[in-house]
Amino acid sequence: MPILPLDRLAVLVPDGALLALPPDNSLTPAEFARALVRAGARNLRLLGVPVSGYATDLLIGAGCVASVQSSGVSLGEAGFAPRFSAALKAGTIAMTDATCPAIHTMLQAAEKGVPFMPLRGVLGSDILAHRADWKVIDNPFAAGGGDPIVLLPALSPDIAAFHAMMADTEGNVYVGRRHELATIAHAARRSLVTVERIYDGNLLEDERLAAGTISATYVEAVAVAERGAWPAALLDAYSADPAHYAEYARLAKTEDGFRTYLDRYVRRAAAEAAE
Amino acid sequence: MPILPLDRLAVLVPDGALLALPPDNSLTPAEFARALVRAGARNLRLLGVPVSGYATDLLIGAGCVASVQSSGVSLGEAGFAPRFSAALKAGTIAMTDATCPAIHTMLQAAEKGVPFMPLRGVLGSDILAHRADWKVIDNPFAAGGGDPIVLLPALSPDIAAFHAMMADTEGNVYVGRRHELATIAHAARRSLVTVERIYDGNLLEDERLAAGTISATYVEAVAVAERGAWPAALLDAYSADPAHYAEYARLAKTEDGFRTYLDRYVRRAAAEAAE
Amino acid sequence: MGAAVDTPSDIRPEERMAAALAALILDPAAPPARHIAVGAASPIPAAACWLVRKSGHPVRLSLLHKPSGNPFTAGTRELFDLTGQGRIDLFFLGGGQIDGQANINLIGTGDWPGRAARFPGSFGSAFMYLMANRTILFREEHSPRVMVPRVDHISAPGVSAPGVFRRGHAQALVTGRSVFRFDPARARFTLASAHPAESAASIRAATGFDYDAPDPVPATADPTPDQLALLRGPVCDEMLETYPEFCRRVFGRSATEAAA
Amino acid sequence: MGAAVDTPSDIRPEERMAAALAALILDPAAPPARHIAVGAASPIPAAACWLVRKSGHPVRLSLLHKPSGNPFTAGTRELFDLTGQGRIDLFFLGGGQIDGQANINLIGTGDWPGRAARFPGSFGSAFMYLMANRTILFREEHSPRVMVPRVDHISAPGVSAPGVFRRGHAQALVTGRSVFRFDPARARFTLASAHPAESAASIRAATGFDYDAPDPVPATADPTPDQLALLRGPVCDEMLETYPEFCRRVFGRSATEAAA
Repeated sequence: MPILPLDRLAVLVPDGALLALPPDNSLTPAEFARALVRAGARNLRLLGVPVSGYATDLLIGAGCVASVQSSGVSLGEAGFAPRFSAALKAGTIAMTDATCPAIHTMLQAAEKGVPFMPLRGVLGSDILAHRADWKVIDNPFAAGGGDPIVLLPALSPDIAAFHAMMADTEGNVYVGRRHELATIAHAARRSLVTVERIYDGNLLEDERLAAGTISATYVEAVAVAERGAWPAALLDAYSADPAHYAEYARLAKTEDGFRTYLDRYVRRAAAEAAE
Repeated sequence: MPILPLDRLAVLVPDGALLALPPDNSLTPAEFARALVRAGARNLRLLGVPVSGYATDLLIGAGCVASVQSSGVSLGEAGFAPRFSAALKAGTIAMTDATCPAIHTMLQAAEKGVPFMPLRGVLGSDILAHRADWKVIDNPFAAGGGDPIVLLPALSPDIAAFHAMMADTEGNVYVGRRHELATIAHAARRSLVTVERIYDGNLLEDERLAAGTISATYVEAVAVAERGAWPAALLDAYSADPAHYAEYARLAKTEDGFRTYLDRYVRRAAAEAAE
Repeated sequence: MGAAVDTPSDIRPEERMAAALAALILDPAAPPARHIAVGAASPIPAAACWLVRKSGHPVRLSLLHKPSGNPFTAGTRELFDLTGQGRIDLFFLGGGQIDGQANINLIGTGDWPGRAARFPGSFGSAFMYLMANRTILFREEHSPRVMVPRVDHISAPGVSAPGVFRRGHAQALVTGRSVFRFDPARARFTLASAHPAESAASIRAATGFDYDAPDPVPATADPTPDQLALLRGPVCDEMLETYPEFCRRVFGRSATEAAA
Repeated sequence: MGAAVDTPSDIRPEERMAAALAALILDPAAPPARHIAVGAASPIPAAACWLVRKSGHPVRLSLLHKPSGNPFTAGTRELFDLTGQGRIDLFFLGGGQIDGQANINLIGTGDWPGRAARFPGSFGSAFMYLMANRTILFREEHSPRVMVPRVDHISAPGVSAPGVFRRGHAQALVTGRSVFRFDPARARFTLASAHPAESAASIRAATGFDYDAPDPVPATADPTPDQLALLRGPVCDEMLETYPEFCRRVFGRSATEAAA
């Protein structure tokens, strides 16, 4: 399991990949998204697990995205996601709406290696009416029938990307209490992970750390990206940066403002790092 | 969430309860099983998650058990489970055979609140032929049909019992890397947990410990039972006791020998504790 | 400290909504709320829940977006699983549009998926509304563009067809102007109370959907001085980490102040 | 140290089986074994896997019952999920009975569920046999009561009906007397080699099911001195924690010795 420079990790994402991203409150790979912008990723099909925030809006604004499947796209307290809204209005991205537990369920089906999983609820929602890939059957276990239930197909992202606290040199990565990240990694064909730092030892051989560790079995490559979730929070390591969210939300309201944001925080940072 | 003496915890299990027990290598509540013997539990319906060992054999030998559902009953390197085999031959317990991932799946369905979940494999096994509660449907997502798949019903144990490393006074319990215990707790109506010790603080407020913690939401009551997994191992706290397994296996070969075991290790221990 | 919140008589609209929500949570006619979950971006319901708890009621709170010390170890999935298990007694939902049958629209207006105006999306509503034991709807803006005769798109339905597995429905709708009760059998709201400065006529004018109303319309009770003290003190303390902007705006307090 | 294992020429049956399994794992004609899982109570397959790895092949091993440092954080469930995902290339299964169609019986003999003789149970076999990319069957006892014309009960089927989703089949069967190859298309075993002191006739006499056999029957290769040194040294080191009794019996070493 190689430990790569961040820009080498970003180019492992082929154009058109179905890329699963956790939301801003759960190990979002924000710096990796910025690296994807710098790498010129194209036609990405983003999957919010189960919702989407800064990274998704940034990638949309930078023209990297063909479609989004998510249960919600927003910047939290900073408001609606401006580049998402603009792209949707302009018709430059396709949007597939879902509901949070449905996304979890589709990934769990892939994790388990079954073609589908059922989910209660959802019936009567127009989301269902717009999902030709979701089916309704009569619950075969209901005596007498007449109990409709939704079946959701397994969904295997081409790539899962997230920002973990640390990785060891085996490629095991520490996500702490965020066990839903393990399901994303299990369901995806490949996982690309940024981390704050490399752990000296084997995470799975420490009983305390093992409880929050995802096995290297699922991890294709790792890159170190310090404060890689910024402006989002990372577990107990650092808090979110609401001022930066507000700045992003303000700039990204317009195409020009978004270009300013890219120059200021995405492209310049790389140029400085290269010096 | 009360912290009770062990004998008070044992009497919370009503006669006839469907009681889920993890196996010997995964936080088995061995001392709790001995307390159930002392409490005179009756007609328990045991569920091995996904297999069964010492605790199940002990409860069967002591006459506490009406039925067992499991994917395997054995003492590991110490051989077959003698009281289970004798009871099965005598016809004093009913046995429902399963296969490990099917038991996990039935609990995951209960965890998720869906009436069933599919599982690949199993087709062609005589286990399926003997499970009137398992169904086979044609995969609704297969183009053209002709793809049979097994559906398993949700299974909610009345009680899940396991031995965790520690609990806090809120009732959160630490199981470390054994996340499958969380699914048992989520699926069961009530969880009764023995622990090595009480943790001073809130397990969920420590990011490192939270990763291996099951929320008090699922926990009805806790009792302290030091070395409560013995003769099984407990995470990295202590190893299994193969000599004791061998002694159990030898004594439990006969009804008389089993009585000797009960006197020596189950009843006498309690009498001594009461002195 | 913000000068605007120095006196109890200066009740903020958010505080009034929180107190109204708290009264509904504790409604003795409703099933008990032993375990309440609060979703993302729901500071007013979160304040209401903390108010209930700080008032001495032993309710279990699961706050979805609390960054640290939250009760979950699988993020939102654990909330949805808990709800699937029937363990979540009460949840809160808002809506970009809400109609008279208690349908909510978090998708957008105009052609699917919100070509006229896009809302953030449905989040877990399509599941939670059917699977939580009860739901309280809330929305600060109470205007004809939000309270519509019929939502453009249904994120989650107010009532379900016979045979559809459903645990609960909307108990009530709390807005910046009033409180409505919802009767799922009739799929219809009844005005329960109007906030100060509102009237039967002003509510009717602000509401795009039809509903029943008593005559006269009762006034929504003010938060008590004790409630206001709790909201501005210990409730705000609990919320600063998750909702810094809300706490600054409503209570005039900042996270840096708390940390200092 | 046990005196019985001091010289390389004194090859234990378990060592021979482990070496035979190792050769099958590395069979260039089989799909690559990048990730191998070993179930409970399988010390000989575990030894074979460690032998492959200690011989320098970069295979990923998931040892189900390794008490500490195992790769899973959800116990056996993670193994089954991994296998469901198609990530487990090779698994091992034994059988209380094994028949000529490679069906295995871990339930028991006589009326269901094993009224004549009860075996421990099917464990994950009913799933793993269909979902792992390949399976190697192993059983030390090679006698007509184990190798039967038809198993009394099928824990897991050797072949499946057309249309049944199945990733892999038995590659081979390794016993204390011989190695068989399995052809799923014909649902039939072919004798591949006989261990020393066995013959075509002795294998035929010990086997209750019909099978094909070459003439003459090749001899199973001895483990090389390097392999024996690996098995008795670094392989045993890795296995002491999980299989103390096996290590004592086969390698004459105890866990206390290792810990000292």
